[in-house]
Amino acid sequence: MDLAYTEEEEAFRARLREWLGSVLPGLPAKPDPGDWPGRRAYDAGWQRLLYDAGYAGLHWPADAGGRGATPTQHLIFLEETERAGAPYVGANFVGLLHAGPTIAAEGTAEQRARWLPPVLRGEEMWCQGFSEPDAGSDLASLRTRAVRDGDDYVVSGQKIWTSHAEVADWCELLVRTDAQAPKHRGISWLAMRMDAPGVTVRPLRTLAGSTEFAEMFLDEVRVPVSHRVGAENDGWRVTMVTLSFERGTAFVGEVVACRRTLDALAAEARRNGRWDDAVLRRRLGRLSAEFRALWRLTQWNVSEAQASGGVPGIGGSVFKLRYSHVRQELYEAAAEVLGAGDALDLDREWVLDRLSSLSYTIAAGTSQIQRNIVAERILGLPKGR
Amino acid sequence: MDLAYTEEEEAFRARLREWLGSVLPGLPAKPDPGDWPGRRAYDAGWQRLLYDAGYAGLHWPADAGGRGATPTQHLIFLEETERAGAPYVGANFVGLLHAGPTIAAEGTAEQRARWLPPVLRGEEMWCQGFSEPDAGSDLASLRTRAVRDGDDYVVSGQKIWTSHAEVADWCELLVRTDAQAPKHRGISWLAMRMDAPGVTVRPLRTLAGSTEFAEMFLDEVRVPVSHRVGAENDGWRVTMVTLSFERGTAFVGEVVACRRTLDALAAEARRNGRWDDAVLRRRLGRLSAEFRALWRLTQWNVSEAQASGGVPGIGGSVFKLRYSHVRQELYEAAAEVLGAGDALDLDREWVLDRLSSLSYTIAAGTSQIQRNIVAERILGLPKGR
Amino acid sequence: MDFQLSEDQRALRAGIRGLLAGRFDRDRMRAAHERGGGVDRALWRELGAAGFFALRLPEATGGVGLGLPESVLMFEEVGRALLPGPLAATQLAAGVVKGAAEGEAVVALAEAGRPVGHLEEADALLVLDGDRTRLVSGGALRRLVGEAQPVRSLDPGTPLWRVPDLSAYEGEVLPDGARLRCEGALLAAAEQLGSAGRSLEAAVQHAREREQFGAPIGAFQAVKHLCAGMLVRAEPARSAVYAAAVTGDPVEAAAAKLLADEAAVDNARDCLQVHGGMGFTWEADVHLRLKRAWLRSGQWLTAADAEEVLAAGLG
Amino acid sequence: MDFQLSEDQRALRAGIRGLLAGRFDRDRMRAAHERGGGVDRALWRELGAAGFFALRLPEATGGVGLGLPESVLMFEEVGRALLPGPLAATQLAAGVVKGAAEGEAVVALAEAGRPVGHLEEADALLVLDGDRTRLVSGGALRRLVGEAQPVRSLDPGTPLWRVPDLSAYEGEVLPDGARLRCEGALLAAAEQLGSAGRSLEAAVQHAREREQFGAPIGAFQAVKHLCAGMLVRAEPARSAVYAAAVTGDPVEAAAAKLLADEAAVDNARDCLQVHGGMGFTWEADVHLRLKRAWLRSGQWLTAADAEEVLAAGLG
Repeated sequence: MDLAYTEEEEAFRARLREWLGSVLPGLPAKPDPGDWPGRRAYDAGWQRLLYDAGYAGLHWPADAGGRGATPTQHLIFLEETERAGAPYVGANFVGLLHAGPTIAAEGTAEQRARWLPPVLRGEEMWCQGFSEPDAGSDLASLRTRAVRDGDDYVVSGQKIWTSHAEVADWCELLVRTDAQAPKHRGISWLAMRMDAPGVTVRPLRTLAGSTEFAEMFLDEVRVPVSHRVGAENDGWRVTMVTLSFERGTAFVGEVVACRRTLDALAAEARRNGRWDDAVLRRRLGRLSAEFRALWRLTQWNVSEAQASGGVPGIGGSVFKLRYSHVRQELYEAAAEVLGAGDALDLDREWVLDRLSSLSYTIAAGTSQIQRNIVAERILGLPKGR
Repeated sequence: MDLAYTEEEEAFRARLREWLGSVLPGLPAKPDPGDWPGRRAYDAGWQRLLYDAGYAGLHWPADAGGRGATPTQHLIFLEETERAGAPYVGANFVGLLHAGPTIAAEGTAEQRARWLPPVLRGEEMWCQGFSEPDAGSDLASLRTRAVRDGDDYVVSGQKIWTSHAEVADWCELLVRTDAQAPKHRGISWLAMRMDAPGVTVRPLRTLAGSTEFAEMFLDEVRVPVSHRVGAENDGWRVTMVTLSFERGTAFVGEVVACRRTLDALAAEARRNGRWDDAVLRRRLGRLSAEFRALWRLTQWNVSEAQASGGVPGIGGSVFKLRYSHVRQELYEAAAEVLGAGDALDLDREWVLDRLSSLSYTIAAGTSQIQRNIVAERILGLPKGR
Repeated sequence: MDFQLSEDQRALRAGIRGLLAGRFDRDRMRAAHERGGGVDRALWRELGAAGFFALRLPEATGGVGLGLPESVLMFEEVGRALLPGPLAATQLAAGVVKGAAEGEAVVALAEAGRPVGHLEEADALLVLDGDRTRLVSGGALRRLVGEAQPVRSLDPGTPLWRVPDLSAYEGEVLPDGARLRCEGALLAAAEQLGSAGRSLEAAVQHAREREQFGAPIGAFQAVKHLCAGMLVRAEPARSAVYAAAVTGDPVEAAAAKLLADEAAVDNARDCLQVHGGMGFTWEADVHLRLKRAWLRSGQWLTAADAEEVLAAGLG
Repeated sequence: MDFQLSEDQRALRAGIRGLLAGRFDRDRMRAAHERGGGVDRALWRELGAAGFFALRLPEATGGVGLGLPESVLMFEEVGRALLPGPLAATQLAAGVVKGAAEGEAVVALAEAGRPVGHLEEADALLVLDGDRTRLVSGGALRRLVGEAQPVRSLDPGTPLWRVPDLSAYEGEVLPDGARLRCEGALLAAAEQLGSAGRSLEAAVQHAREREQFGAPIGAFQAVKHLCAGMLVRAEPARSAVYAAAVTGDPVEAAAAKLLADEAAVDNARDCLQVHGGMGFTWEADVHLRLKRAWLRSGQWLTAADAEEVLAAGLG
């Protein structure tokens, strides 16, 4: 157990800090959330800067054009970029963190050459077409079907919770290619052009009033068979491969941000006098313990991934269960700090975050599903009931 | 909605108060918890006093020797006896509240004449032989078997959580009389003499260090067939009948006691200075809301039972779920009031209660089972999983 | 003792439920929230005509002559229907503010340090400011409105304004401020109760219908127990609210508000969780209930204040 | 950064676990608790011989020369085994109190306003009294013992005495009181962690084996999710404890104590719930863990104090 970073790691951090210090002041103003072309351009520009500085695809294997960084370096990268207030991965998210790694692991040489470099350079954006309204938590019960027609699949169905669909060039799509097979065995992974005829994107408004997500309607969209990654009907396994890139780093930036928010809440409470309320003050103290522990658990998971070579970690479920809950608690405490008045003002900091936080126990596997995973796969309790 | 009591109810209360005031000062000293014969004599004496004053079997139907009181009168009786510090029902519990009502409802005229009067007069005590170690929450999977041999059943098996087994004369026993039938259909209800050969009672020590409960081992105990109440293999239904006597009054005394405890906790906190701790003070305030609501919910359930004629109320599950949890909270708060030092002293008030409270979410149907009942029988969610 | 609803009370409840079903069904509820939750004056008048605001005024003065228990039953229904508007303040001001009893006037609630809902539409303002409870109207109200700043409201059903220091605005001081606060808290609690009940029903309905992994999700214990927990929250709160309405006791009212706030907020959150991703969409109604429940939790009597009131009553 | 245990650390942990399995198996653990939890001097000496108490003393002075992280790993194991005795105070006093390092002496912990565990067996007393941390022994200790009153202890593993005002008993003042308190809290947290882990294992084992309604109870989501919750409590606590041991930071130690206390107490309660009625018996071990967890929660640093320390570190 050694929580100190190695000289090499500290050197990596120092170089990164220096670079961030040099490049961030020159960034253009952040675009408005509703300005999709502006957001794409902004995210693309940032990715290009990362690429030019050698930080693009930091955690990708070198043979896929990445830097082959260790999980710890990746943790440092995420920590420092968050601390410095650098742009988020934004529209590059799916390309860099899901579709890209999948193609790197399972694609043919041609597929890798075609799709990976534009992702790293910020030239092509991807979105994800996995979730379906009727499938919900039972993702593998997806019904979007792909029927072979010559060299194409003809795809029809409906997807939901697709981020950045408005500006993506490609969509990593899960489709059912064998309706007779058991549900996990009849799925294929396709790369679909978002400008293909038959693709309709409709913004999906969340309870926070934003349209970060979209629904996607597919009406006889033709996707070349050559755009399938992996074997036909092997898409479920192909997709699971992506998870092996999860090296405990998924929430690094968020935990850093939460700790900063907690400090800001304490400062605000001291300012507006609510710090004198022992109930609130101790509640903030408790949250500090939680986020300190979550930061250490992150380091633990990263360290475990580094030691084991990045094998898929179901330990992520333990982290997510606690984190989702504590982050919701954070914004409940924020409402207390703001008081009964300001907590109702959407223009006050933290109020929209409180609304967004309601999704944490649902998105990417509800807490109920996560508890099943923890109980069955980690604790070895029998499946069932 | 009228929470005022009627003139008749108030008159009932006044008479009861007067009687309690006249009789309680003359009671003998409470026996030591370990002195079983003393406890039996004490409880029998109290029951005899009730009998002579006309309060025995208050809620029993008149044709069973009871007073046919309304649920509201029963509530008043329980409230006033608790307030006055009168003895608990003690060793008369099973006779008055389970076995007796079952015999009253399902027994033959001879069985009623044989068993009910001695219960009302405090002359015979009953205990309950339902639970089994291997059955647990799945009560109907009980395995104690009764084999017919002439005019007797020969009973062998093991029972657990039997209160007052040391001093009981009779045991209401559930046994399996048909091993082939579905589990609820092969059970019979027997009245077993506790001094019958083959009955062995062993005290069961709880985590509170007390031996309120016992295990009971049955080794070829002969029980006359004439001691079966209801038809053979109809014991499950016969037993469920007892529940129809539950008219929302089960926890009246306990809720009154909890409110008194809460007041005492506040007084102690004011005395020892912990009242200045806003976290603790507000916690006690919240508990006050909880117990006030539980008292009102009790009145609601009683009122409902009175209006509907005492049909079995699954509303009791809602009450029990909340009450179990809140009563545990009460003793956690008590530990805070006592402080890190005194909360470790078994001779301090509330410390043993804290230990006993750990059973509330388990005994008489775990909270998990109760939630199933609420979800399936009240909310109509599908059985299953 | 009879805690059952009387025939008249049941009829009253059926009446308001029927009125709301006809005049404020889901489509109208959604439309009201999409346009920012302003008061629908026509519906307000209809409620007035049905006796909603005059419910507790003596019959001699044109009121319905009923009591707080009946008010609480009515407010539970408007809470269930998610009707926007300062209903509690207006009912409390009926008989004092001209037109309030008839549904001609809208009386909004203003509390120190909090934004005011429906300010621009208000014909009068019930101001709770320290221990002085007063009605601000006419010129003072116009002056106050002129100095108020609109707030981008968390609750799409309640337009909010940030107002300057309330102490600068005089008005008719009401003699029974403590009673008004207690009753306001109780009526708000009743609305919370209605909301909590509706969230439970919506969750149960969804759990019965939505299939995942080859079964209705309500067949899974995790979902089943969430729903059971919602009922276990709502029922004690209901007993507390009804009882406080009968006794009018301020400590009981504090208990009622505390438990009803919690039931409304937590039931909405659990309802959202049962709905999964769909619960997170704007299309689902549950967020509207959650936001209103948050709003009402901060009105009349907060949890912290209620706990202190209850603690003071102990020992 | 490497948060993994080193080979040496794993070996150390395996060593103490093996020692405890051989010398303090379940039968001996139960026997120790049945006789009131006094310190087993022979086992205490064996621990001493194995380097348990001298673990962090420099090798030059006969110690093992290891650090707080290794101590924490060892304490997690004694916590898991539910070994009675003032282990933390004795290790902290090693090198100061004669014989403590070797397991010849027992050093008990005395905190103002709380009963003292193992007082009668103590060769010295580590007194935390306001800001003065000192060692009381010899005549002063005998005088204190003479005036102490036995308490009927909630924890069958820890005999307790009520003591008079500690300020009346002088002793050797230790210069690094703040460090000792921080480390004591951390070692207690490590014991809590071991207890939390053991409760989880016991619950999972029972859930796998116990059948109800035709299936192992662990197949039901209600039980499954209780168990999952226990792991979700234990793992962040573990990270916090290990990290605080590495950094020695007092605010991190406060976080570790807070979370580990909670994990030990709540996991014991959930373990009891999973065991149902059998968990409520004296025969089951879980109540022993719960009672010890309650005891330790009140030692070194309480939740209220930890939360204040953490709050003070914010902003």
